[in-house]
Amino acid sequence: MSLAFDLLLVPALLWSAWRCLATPDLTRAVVLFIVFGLLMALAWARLAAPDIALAEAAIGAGLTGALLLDALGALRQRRGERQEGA
Amino acid sequence: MKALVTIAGLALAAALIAALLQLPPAAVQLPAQVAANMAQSGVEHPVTAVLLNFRGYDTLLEVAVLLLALLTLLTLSGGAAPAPDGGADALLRGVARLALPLIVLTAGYLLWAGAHRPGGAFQAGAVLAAGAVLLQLAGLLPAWVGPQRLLRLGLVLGFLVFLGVAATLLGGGALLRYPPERAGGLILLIEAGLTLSLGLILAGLFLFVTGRRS
Amino acid sequence: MSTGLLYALAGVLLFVLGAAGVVVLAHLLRKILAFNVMGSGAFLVLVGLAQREGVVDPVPQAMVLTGIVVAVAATALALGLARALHARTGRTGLSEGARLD
Amino acid sequence: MTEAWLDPAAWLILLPLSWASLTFLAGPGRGGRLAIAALAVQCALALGLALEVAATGARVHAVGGWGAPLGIDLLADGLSAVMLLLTQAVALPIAVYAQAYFTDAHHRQEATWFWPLAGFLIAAMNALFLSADLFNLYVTLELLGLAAVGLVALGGGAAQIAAAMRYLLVSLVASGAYLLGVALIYGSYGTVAIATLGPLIGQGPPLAIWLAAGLMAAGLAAKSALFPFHFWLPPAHGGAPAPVSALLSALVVKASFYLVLRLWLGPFAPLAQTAAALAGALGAAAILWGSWQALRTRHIKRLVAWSTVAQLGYLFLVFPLLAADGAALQAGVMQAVAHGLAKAAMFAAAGVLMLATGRDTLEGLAGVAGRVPLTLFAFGLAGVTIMGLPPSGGFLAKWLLIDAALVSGQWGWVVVIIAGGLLAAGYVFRVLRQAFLVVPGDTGFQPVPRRLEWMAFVLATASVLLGLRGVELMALLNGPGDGQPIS
Amino acid sequence: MTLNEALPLAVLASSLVPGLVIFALPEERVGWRTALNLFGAVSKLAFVAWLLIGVQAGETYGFRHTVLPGIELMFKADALALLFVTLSTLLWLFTTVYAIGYLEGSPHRSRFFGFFSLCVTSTVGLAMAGNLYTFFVFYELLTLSTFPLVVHRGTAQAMRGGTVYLAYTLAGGALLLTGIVWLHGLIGQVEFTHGGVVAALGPDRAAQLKLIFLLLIAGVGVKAAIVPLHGWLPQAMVAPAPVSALLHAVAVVKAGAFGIARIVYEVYGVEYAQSLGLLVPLAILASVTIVWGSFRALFQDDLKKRLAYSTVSQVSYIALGVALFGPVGTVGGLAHLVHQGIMKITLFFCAGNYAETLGIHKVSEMDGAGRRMPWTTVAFSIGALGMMGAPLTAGAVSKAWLADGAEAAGLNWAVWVLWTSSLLNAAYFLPILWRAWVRRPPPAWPDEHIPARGRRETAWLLLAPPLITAAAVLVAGVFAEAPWSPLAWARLIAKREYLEWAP
Repeated sequence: MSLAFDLLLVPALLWSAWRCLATPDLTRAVVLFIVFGLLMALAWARLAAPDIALAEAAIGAGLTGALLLDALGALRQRRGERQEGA
Repeated sequence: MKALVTIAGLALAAALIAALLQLPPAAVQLPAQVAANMAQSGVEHPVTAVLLNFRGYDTLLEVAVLLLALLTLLTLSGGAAPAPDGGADALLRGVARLALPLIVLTAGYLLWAGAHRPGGAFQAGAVLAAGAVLLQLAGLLPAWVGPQRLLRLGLVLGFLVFLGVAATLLGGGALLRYPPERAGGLILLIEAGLTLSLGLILAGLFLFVTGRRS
Repeated sequence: MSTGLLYALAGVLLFVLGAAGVVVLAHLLRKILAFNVMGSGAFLVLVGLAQREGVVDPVPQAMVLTGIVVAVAATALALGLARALHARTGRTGLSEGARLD
Repeated sequence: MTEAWLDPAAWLILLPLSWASLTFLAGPGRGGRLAIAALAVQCALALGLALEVAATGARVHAVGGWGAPLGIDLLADGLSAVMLLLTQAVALPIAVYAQAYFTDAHHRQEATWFWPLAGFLIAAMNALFLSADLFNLYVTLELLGLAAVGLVALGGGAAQIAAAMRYLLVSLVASGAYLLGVALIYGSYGTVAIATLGPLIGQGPPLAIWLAAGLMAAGLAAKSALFPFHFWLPPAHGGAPAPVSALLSALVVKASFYLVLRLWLGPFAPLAQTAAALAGALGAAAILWGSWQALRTRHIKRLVAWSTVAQLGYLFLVFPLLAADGAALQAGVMQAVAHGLAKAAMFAAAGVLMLATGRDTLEGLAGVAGRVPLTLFAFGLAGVTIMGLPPSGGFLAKWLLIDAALVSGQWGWVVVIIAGGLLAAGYVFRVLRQAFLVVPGDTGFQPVPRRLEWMAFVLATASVLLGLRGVELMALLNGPGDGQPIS
Repeated sequence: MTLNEALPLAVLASSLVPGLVIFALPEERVGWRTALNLFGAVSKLAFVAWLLIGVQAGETYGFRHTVLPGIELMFKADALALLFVTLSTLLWLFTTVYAIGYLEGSPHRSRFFGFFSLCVTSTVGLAMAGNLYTFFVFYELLTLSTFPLVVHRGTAQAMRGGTVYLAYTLAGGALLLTGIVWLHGLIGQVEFTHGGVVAALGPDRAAQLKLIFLLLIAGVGVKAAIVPLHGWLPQAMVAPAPVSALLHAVAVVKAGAFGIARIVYEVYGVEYAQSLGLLVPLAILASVTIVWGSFRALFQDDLKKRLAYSTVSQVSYIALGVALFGPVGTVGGLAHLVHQGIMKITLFFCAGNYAETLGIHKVSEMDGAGRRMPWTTVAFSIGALGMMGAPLTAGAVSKAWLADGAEAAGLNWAVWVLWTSSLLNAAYFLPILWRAWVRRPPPAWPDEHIPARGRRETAWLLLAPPLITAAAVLVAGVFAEAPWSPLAWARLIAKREYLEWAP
């Protein structure tokens, strides 16, 4: 059972990562990355590493995802609209 | 270029996989040593023991890395005037109000739990950070224009506490050498400081980088 | 093959994929994503390989926790730089960086 | 042996960490005095450590009292003592320089978080030189890299941001490769303590270890801008504020080189031979290409930065020679130290020249000799070391390198070393010649704080005087007992 | 530290310290600067006199300082060293006086005199170097300290000259370094010792040693301006007259010639060098240079250029003397080291006077200069006659000894070389004298900025030095046999280099 789960999870991981880098659409790339992060959390759980799973979910997927989405918005804007240049 | 990288990558991957598949069992078995020394570590959760006791020095430097990232973001944003964006909607504000105590509670729990089961300063800090961000979005937290002294204190407090403990323990023979009987307390002290500071730093990573200063 | 080894192998692939991505992709955001994939790969190898005998090893787990935090710090920094660059030049890549020097 | 709580090794890490965070607390642009005072103490500490090591040999500090492999060990031996001395000795004058530099009107806005960033940078280097644990080294590498990037970005201009971004990406991928190497090593042996690994690798390493060594070496080479990974260095070092460039060029690139050397002589010694020729060849390429670019660029600081690319090449020439002759190690360390001092002096001087002329191009230098003679003298002295002319540390280094090459009958390297010296003379005198030109009329020179000039001069003089007395340094490197270098 | 260790250092410090202080002096402190310069020059002279007496009496002076294990900074003031040291010290004194007058009111004088002092310090250090390492250190220091002097005027032309000078000398230095380190690797520290040190290596290393000899001679040959490595010398003419005087008579070219002497006598040992068959090629090279230099001098209209080519030729007399196996040639060569110095410096002083006073730079402008500036022209004539080897001048003495040396060494063709060169010398010097004394002066001089006042034809600071050195040329010629004459000292050296020889 668990092995079957692994054999599903690993390809899912690789696929999400691949799509995340390969997709032409940036937004989708970021979303896929967050998915990838959550899958990673699962993987950590499978590796009996609940601490990492927590951290990955909270920081890896959560915070990083938020940062990425926000940056996405910023980089979408044309130059000049954000002159304070954060 | 692309082709070159692809070929190199495939070659590397192949080599690595081959290497992993033929790897003999490891000579040193640290888990045993960890288990053997848990009693002296002052905590019951092995990962926390490694994180804050056996390899606590790594963690000390790691906090410095976080501070560093924040510093650089500050140099970039250079304390520019906040961009006033319209007040967040009432619903969000309400949710935030409700969520706030919950968040703090969770953080506290995670912090305390870290001693004997999964959890600890980093997870707790992350939760706090999430809370701070939420409040920001809800416009319930004062603007973070280039951090004022109090905020700066909050940001470095955890690190300074950590440093202070490390330095005082130097007297006991080595950096971060906890006396077993007091290890638990000291680690909790450090974690408490870290939770606060990490929360602020992680929130800062978001709030300063995005320059969203309500 | 043990769970640990399986994920270690996955980690290898992720690492190589990510590394290649950082080099090949032009858009800074994609480079940053790729870097994170690369890092996750390395973490998987670290824990997975150490636990290939099935014994849970807290040491690499603690290391990975440290690593994740470092990675998020680096990501935040990279995003900040990318946005600063964009705010100053309207560019989202380094390819034409030479002209700036 | 001092009491534990006075252990200089520990304080060399704690002190900069503390003043880094305190200067952050103090606020933007504040805390220069604190930093300088602390750095003075650190100099004393580094000296004390060096004396202890010279007297009693390498010392281990088991952090947490656990000891490797469960805990993390700090190791202070001759090599690390030398690097620590160099770091503090360069950092102190540069700090004094920086305080004057950033109070100058042109650069006040760059000052914002210079001091905390510099503090973390120095702390990271001290920690790196002392650490004996591969994963802990990874953390110090990241700390160092991020601090360096932050400092490069201080300028805030588009060019600096782009340079910082490029630098960050290189440094992240590099430490990623290093981390994977660490993962493989831990997987293979179950430990990352250098001391424990040595004997294990000694007995026939598996393929994973070869790959790990390769990945780590590649990552570190990229971090120390070894040709062809040098592309990030000239914009980063050439674009940053002068004191930053000085710290980066003089020290930071050396840190990763030190790590290569450390691993090469230590755990990876059984694998070392295979890559020696490659490292040497890349070093040679760096010498020639870097010098050639320095001969072509129009900008003062670019010229100095390219010269760093070239001078780092000499460091990597050490590896093919190490096998034949232990003196090669002395040559490498002497080169690292001499270049550290000289390059800091050169960037400091370049900063003054740019302040004085208000321009960053070589043409702008015409006639500057009459205005800031002390600075020009400093640049010339530093140039003497860079060219490897006597009496200077650079000369001793070159002498030892040529000696090692001849003894081991590797003629090719001799030719490269000599050619590199002549090319260096070419680009150093490009600057001096321009400065000596007599130009009609006043081209509007700015007055410059004397302290800037003196700091450049002090560093340059040190790099030259090193050539008159290298005995103690070598003794420290070779350790108290046998002549064999500790590794 | 004993007195015998301290004295050589004192000789160095007597110019080094004033030099460094002068750098710090503000431009307008003329009095201080002059005082420091003269104090340094005179005190150095005193120390040297002390050394001379001591060495004559067989005392040995030396100093060692370890730089790295197996590498020492080492000074020893032996007879050969002192020959050169004395020459440089004396001429430095005169040149300083001359330079003070020459540069009156021109900019950057602190820088000039600072490097001037460093330059003589390096020369003296090089003369007293006790091993190849030390020799190289000061050999390069000399290059570095002379560059700012060569480019002192700061004109584009000066920069070109300086660049050529650097290109040659630094490349030469690189060759020298390679040779030295190689030798160092073979036999450890290479100390200068009578009879040489490499002979011990045995015959199987002969080939290597020949190659090293080539490297070393090529290295010092650049500064000695041996054809084809002489290209920089005429270029360096852009330097101010006192600098050219120093470069040509004392510092740079002499350093090269002196280096050849050290290498042949005290590294390889003249007997061993002969047995390796290295001397004859060296002699041939020197002869070619002698003739070629004189020949090129014929066609130079620029006065200083003509003198430069004459230097190329004259310096190789020394190399020839060294290469002539046997003490007689040695005496001739070493005596010429001094004689050429005083003669050539006289000529450059005078050239400087013509330029400064009347703006004369070309031979074709010299018509009647003798009537306007009789004293300068007298001095010039003595120097020129000396160069031709006319009787009663120092030149005659050294050439005579060289000729005997050539016969003694069985190289009769060398005698013919000397004769040809003397004829050529006459061919390019006599026309100058003819123009200066016999031709009528033009209505107006090219650019007269020091008007004649009564009997004084130019500033006395410019006039005194050439007159003194010209007198020295005659004295050294007439009283060559007297004790303490350069010739006598050269004999002393030869006696110590050829242990079995008693003059």
